[in-house]
Amino acid sequence: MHIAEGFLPLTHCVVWGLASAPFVVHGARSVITQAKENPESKLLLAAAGAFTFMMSAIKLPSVTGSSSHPTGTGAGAILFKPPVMAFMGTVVLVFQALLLAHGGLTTLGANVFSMAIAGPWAGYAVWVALRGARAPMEVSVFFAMATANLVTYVVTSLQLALAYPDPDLLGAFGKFATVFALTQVPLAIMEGIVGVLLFRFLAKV
Amino acid sequence: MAHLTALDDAAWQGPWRAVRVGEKVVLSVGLLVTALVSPPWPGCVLVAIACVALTCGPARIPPRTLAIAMAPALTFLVIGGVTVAVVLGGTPTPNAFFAWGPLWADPATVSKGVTAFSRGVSGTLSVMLLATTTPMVDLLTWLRSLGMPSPLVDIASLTYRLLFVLLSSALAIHAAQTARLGRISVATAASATGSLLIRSWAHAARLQAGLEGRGYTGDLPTLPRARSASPAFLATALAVVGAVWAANLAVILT
Amino acid sequence: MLTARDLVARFPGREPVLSGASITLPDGGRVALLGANGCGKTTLLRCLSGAHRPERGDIARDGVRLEHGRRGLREHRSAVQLVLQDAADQLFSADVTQDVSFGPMNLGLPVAEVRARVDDTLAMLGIEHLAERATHQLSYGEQKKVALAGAIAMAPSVLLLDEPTAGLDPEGVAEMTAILDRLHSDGTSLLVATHDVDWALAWADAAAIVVDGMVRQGPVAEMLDDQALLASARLTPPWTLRLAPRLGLRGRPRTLDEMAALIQARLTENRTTA
Amino acid sequence: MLTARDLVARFPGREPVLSGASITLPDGGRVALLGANGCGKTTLLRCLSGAHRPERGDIARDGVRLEHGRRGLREHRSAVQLVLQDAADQLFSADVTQDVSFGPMNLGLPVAEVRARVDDTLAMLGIEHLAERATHQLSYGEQKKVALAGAIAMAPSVLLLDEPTAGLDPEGVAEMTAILDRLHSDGTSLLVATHDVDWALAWADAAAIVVDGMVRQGPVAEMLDDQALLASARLTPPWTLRLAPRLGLRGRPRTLDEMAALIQARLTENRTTA
Repeated sequence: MHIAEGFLPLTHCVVWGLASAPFVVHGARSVITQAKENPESKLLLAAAGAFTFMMSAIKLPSVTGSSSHPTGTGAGAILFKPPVMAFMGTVVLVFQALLLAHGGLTTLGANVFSMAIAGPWAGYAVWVALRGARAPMEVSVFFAMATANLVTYVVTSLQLALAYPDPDLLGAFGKFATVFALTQVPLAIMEGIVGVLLFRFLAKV
Repeated sequence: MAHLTALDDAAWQGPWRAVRVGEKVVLSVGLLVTALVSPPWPGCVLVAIACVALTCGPARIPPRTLAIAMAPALTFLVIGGVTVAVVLGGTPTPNAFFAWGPLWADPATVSKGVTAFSRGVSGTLSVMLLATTTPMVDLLTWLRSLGMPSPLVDIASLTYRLLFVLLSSALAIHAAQTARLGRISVATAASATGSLLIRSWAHAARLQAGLEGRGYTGDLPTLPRARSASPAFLATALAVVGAVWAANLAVILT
Repeated sequence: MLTARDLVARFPGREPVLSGASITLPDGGRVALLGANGCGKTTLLRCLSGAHRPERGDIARDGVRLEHGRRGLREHRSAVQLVLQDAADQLFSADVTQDVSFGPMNLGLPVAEVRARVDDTLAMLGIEHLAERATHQLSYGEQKKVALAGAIAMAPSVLLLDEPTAGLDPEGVAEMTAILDRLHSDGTSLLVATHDVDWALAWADAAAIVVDGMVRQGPVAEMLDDQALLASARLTPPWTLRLAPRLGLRGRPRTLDEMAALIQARLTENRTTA
Repeated sequence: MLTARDLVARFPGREPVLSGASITLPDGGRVALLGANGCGKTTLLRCLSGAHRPERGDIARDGVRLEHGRRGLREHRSAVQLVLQDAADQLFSADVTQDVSFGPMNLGLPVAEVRARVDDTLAMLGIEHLAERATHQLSYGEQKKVALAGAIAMAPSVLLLDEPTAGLDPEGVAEMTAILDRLHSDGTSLLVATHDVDWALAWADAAAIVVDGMVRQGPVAEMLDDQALLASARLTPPWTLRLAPRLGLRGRPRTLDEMAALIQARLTENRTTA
């Protein structure tokens, strides 16, 4: 779920941009270091980015009539670590904004924060915690991916509520969360299952 | 998945590809910022009109392409706009239009919803003006010339290139699954995702080998593209943005 | 019998690739589909398989028109299978057995039967040893066979193949030809797109040539001897049909053996008449 | 002159693909590299280009041994270029001009010269109209030409090509052959891997055949007429060299014209001697 172009007031765009910037710059720095040390990493990162983008072309069973698709940031965080996802997620969001009119440029900061920072970090934290607790790989994957998806959606709802806090922040948050929950919650669960099957697939090959 | 390439196809073909990226960015971002700070009338409406007129007029983008591009954004904007306009909880104001249980709306909230919706539409149209006339490669080359570090531009360029390789794989996987009577399910999505991931790795490895054969040692320098400046384009861009501001001011002052 | 009548097909925003193409694949037929790169061969195959919905025109199997609804497509696909040129794009499961079993499972067959079908198909193609292998580790020729196995396991009555021999070495071509002959003798109708006119002449009964978005169809030797048609299709005749007229020989030799026999006959004839 | 001596090469954890392969590409030579699928043709090309470092054996250009350090490789690659079979593996840039310019830019040439080289190369291949086009929108044949342009723009003295004619229609093959002829007349040495023995016989001076990880090299007509060698390499002789002995003809006709002339001569001879 990305916030469309023009939907956030200018001040919010700036604030979310500033909030995301350190993470993206940090991610970009580590990407540059990796690329210098190892020329192959450029191609691998590009493949990761293209793959994350293409996740939006994978069709899932329809939830609300229209077909939905996974966000893939949870898998990305597990496979490539959150800092890299902060940068690659930004690239993917720019591509989605310009190639698919999905998201936007002024809302980029907000969308990066929810999808490329909050989601991956939360998913990764769950992954590390569950693996640390010796949970089975499949359980860890399921919760990591579902969490990444859900946290993205919760943060987006919060961003919308902050922009349009009627009658108050909590009420607005509940409202936005409810409206988008219809599609997002089943999607998060499905993404968790896809993740489990995906890692099973990868374990085989 | 036709919409996946509709914008990109248009961007490569239109006559505005010959215009300098910086000039198109001035026009597009000028309109975008204008939309974001304007009231629905006249600012947002004028921005929207200007964008559609420019995109389908001089930039010669088929209206159908623009419509395909706008469809998903409009879905979000309609749902989002209505959600902003309708309040959940709190106490309905005396001049509320209706109050159904915890739901209500009054002129102030409806105005917020309409503003968010119209800024969304005109803002998206402003970005589409850039997106339908400028291929990603031109934007990335422009960013490189503005000082964006080369490794980052390289990675973004390679991502763009691999996107289309993977897109054709994704289409083929989908076709192969449906040909053998596969239905869209969590299982087919997972195996499609898995094979796509394997393919993206394999392709990256092959491209790496191909590039090494061409002398790749870490940098991907390519010929910078020279496009001549067009003062007329820039002047028109500023005039269009200026006209919207003038109309805004005129309405506010009266 | 699979027929297409007056198909018009295009990619969004482009000129039509097919503009009134008609083709007939008789039961048990072996038809070679020929034409230059980009002429629309693949699009025609995709239309016939139900993967691409033509803008206009009808596709019919045994006289029943294909409806592009869920049900119509399902029925069509259980009888008509398409094997793409790039096999790698067609394999989407982690291992070979899984991939080949995908279609039969979707047909709703009992597990035991699916297992039997997979085993039979792999055996028929001589690739039992690949059953447990990961799809992405297969060689090019192996991938081609596994992709074909995935289609054959559906037990289709019609098989559409896009360039099944492309990129294979002579031995690989011979193996693929033997597999096609086996399918033919089992009664499967085969429509094979190819660039190899020599192979088409030796193997097919009929040729369908795509020119300017339309299809011209007829007996293979006759079609491949039609200079004007081939020129407009940007094709070159097979070597046997180029050599024979150069030597003033009548007849349309389809293979090296037939060619040799024809020349031998002329040599003997010369000797006796002289 | 580019030579390889006793190359041993393998992929990690596998049997060696090359086990003592030697090959010589003389200056201005046209050598066809033949062999079954998976025999090691591509690996040999990759070794020769410096992309794959052989386990053992030497590669030398004009008598100077290739060192696999950064500098040695850089020098080698400015003279020796490899064009892969699948152009998509080689094209990395979003548009054609950018892609073709990569090699010359990487050589450190001034921008004006790079621009001139790109223009010249595109003109030579007859694809100026593609200069501003998106790589991903090119047809298969166009991609092949652009990948070739990327190599030619480096102005290499040696060009290694993997299956340049594969998947092309007859007109595309003719165009590609004309380009190779042009490069040959400009003095470029060409080593071309191919499955098409007929094409190899008509085009090349010499053939190098990969059998069991080794290379047998010699004049093309002689090599392709060596039944035992071809059988061990799992190859079939060209049709001209299969037809001639069947008719009891001496000589090794390399093209349809030569074949026709040979048979005509025999027919006339028959008439006069009889």
